[in-house]
Amino acid sequence: MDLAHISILALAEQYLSFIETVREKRIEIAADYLVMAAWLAYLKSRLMVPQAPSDEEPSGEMMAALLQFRLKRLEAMRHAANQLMNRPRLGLQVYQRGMPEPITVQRTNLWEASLYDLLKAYATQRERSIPQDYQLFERTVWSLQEARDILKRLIGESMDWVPLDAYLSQYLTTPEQRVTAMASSFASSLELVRQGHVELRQTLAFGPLLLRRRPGDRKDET
Amino acid sequence: MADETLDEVEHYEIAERNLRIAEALLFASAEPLSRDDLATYLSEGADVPALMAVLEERYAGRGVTLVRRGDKWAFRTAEDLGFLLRREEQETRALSRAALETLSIIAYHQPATRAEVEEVRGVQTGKGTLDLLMEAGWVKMRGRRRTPGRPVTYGTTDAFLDHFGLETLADLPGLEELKGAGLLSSRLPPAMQVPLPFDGPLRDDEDPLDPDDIFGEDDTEETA
Amino acid sequence: MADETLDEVEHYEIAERNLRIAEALLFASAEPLSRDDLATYLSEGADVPALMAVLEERYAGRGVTLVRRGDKWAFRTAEDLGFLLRREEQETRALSRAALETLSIIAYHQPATRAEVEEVRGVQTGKGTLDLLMEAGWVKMRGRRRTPGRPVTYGTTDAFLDHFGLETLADLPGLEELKGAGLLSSRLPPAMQVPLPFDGPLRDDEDPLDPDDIFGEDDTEETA
Repeated sequence: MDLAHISILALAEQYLSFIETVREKRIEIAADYLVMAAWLAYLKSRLMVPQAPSDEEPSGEMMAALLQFRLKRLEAMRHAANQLMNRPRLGLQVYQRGMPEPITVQRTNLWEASLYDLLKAYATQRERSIPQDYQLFERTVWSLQEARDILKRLIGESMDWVPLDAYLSQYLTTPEQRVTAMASSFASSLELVRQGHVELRQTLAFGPLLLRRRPGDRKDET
Repeated sequence: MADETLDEVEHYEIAERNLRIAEALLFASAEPLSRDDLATYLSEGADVPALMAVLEERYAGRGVTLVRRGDKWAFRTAEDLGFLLRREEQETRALSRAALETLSIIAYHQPATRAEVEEVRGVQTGKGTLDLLMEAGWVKMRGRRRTPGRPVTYGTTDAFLDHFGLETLADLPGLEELKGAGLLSSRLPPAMQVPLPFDGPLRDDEDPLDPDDIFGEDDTEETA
Repeated sequence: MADETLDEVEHYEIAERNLRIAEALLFASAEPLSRDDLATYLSEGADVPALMAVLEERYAGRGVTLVRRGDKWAFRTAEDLGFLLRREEQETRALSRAALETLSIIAYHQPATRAEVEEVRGVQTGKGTLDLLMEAGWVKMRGRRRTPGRPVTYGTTDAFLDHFGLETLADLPGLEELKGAGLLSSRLPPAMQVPLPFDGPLRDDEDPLDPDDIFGEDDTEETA
């Protein structure tokens, strides 16, 4: 069938009557068929009614030519598909090696990770383990009495000058503790000095605060 | 003089060794191998295409021949022996007409979007059809057309060339006639410049695929 | 005379054709082929062993050779090129998140048992992860914790320090440094501590590994 020579009008008539018979048999008609039918019905009307000069729609002839082109192109694609399928195809007429000898690659992995990755992984996990629900911020504060007791226990019997930091070092692990321990124990130490239990000395500005039991002070005295 | 001869001998030996290695690798593999696949095993700076030309000549007319498939090479049984070797039991599942048409439209009009395939076919193409062609390994998603909706563009694969025994897309049957008749164009009247099927890198009007495309194969944007 | 020559030519052509067919058959076959397998496709009365002898000679010294397997024939890659098909490759791969996490916990909390690692991670640690870290040479089994079940304790190796550019474990940043680097947020519970890792000799609560541990790496006792 040479599509170039078929009468578009006849084709439209034929198709529309086909759709009509199918519809009578109450068969489900695919949307595509209906679209085609509608399009052909429109084309038929364009072909039958002469083109008005003011009409901006494409002429019936142009639409017919376009339809013809599209049918020809589709036919060409169908023909091409046939030609493709008739070629000597792999696994049908042409064969690949039946006993391939695959290249086996022995892979040894060199693992790669940076210190940053490692630390990030650790920090992320530690943070993840912190309970997410809101907690009242608990302030760890040393009361003056607490500081005084600890200070006295730390100083003990020592008669040597010792920096306050050294005494407190075991309490200074977290920054919050450091601040409160320093503040409270410094205040307490001043109180202890006033009561005559300890001596306090600082040899230079911002130097370490040195602390010792005051000679002659009895330990059990408070 | 003696040195020259020695050089020649050495050169010849290296070439022969490369040929043996390439021969072994191509023979061992069921799939076509690229220049890079081969070069890894050959002597430094080996001229792969030249070696392939020698091999092709050596195997010309034999029962097994060296063929080029896109940028790759493979040993395949000679085409003319097909009728003899045809295996009865290997009855491939016949492709549906829809799949056949879609395949040829993509082959001849690539890169093509689904909408373009549908335009040529005149009917909607089910997603299943494209999936089937991709599963067969003949069609792949290339990129996204730089037009509203950014539809996915499809093209054929090296496996397509291999399966249909084509060296390049230029060997597609009837390509010249189709081009001459303007049937590769999407418009009427045939455009002045008739596009040819193209399976090279992305075109000017194509974007690379989105990262999601590789996993999802979701092309809802075309229907949206 | 003329007839004789014609006969010879014809004979030669038939033989060549048989060779081509045998070549293609042997190439395409998934297993070695016997005389009968081949004869089916060859000209009536073809001398299969003679044909095989010709083929064998033609392929002698090539990358592919015809070999006899019992009373069957097959093409195989030349034996001296077998190394091509068995390649060793070193691949650099990034450590998975699970492995990184496990490694970092072992680094900080060592000596640590698997249960202790899991406690920090909040998820189970596959045996594969620990195996991988040991294979990488970064983690080793130190001993067994002197607690019920005697779980294996893990620690880091010198290779670990080497890879991460640490002189000693003490170079692992502490809490303040982690915060300073922005790795830990500053809003942390005050009780949070970063332990001081220990990679010295066995601790008081550690026993040496059992003799079996070195071979078996069996730590079922942890799950028991």
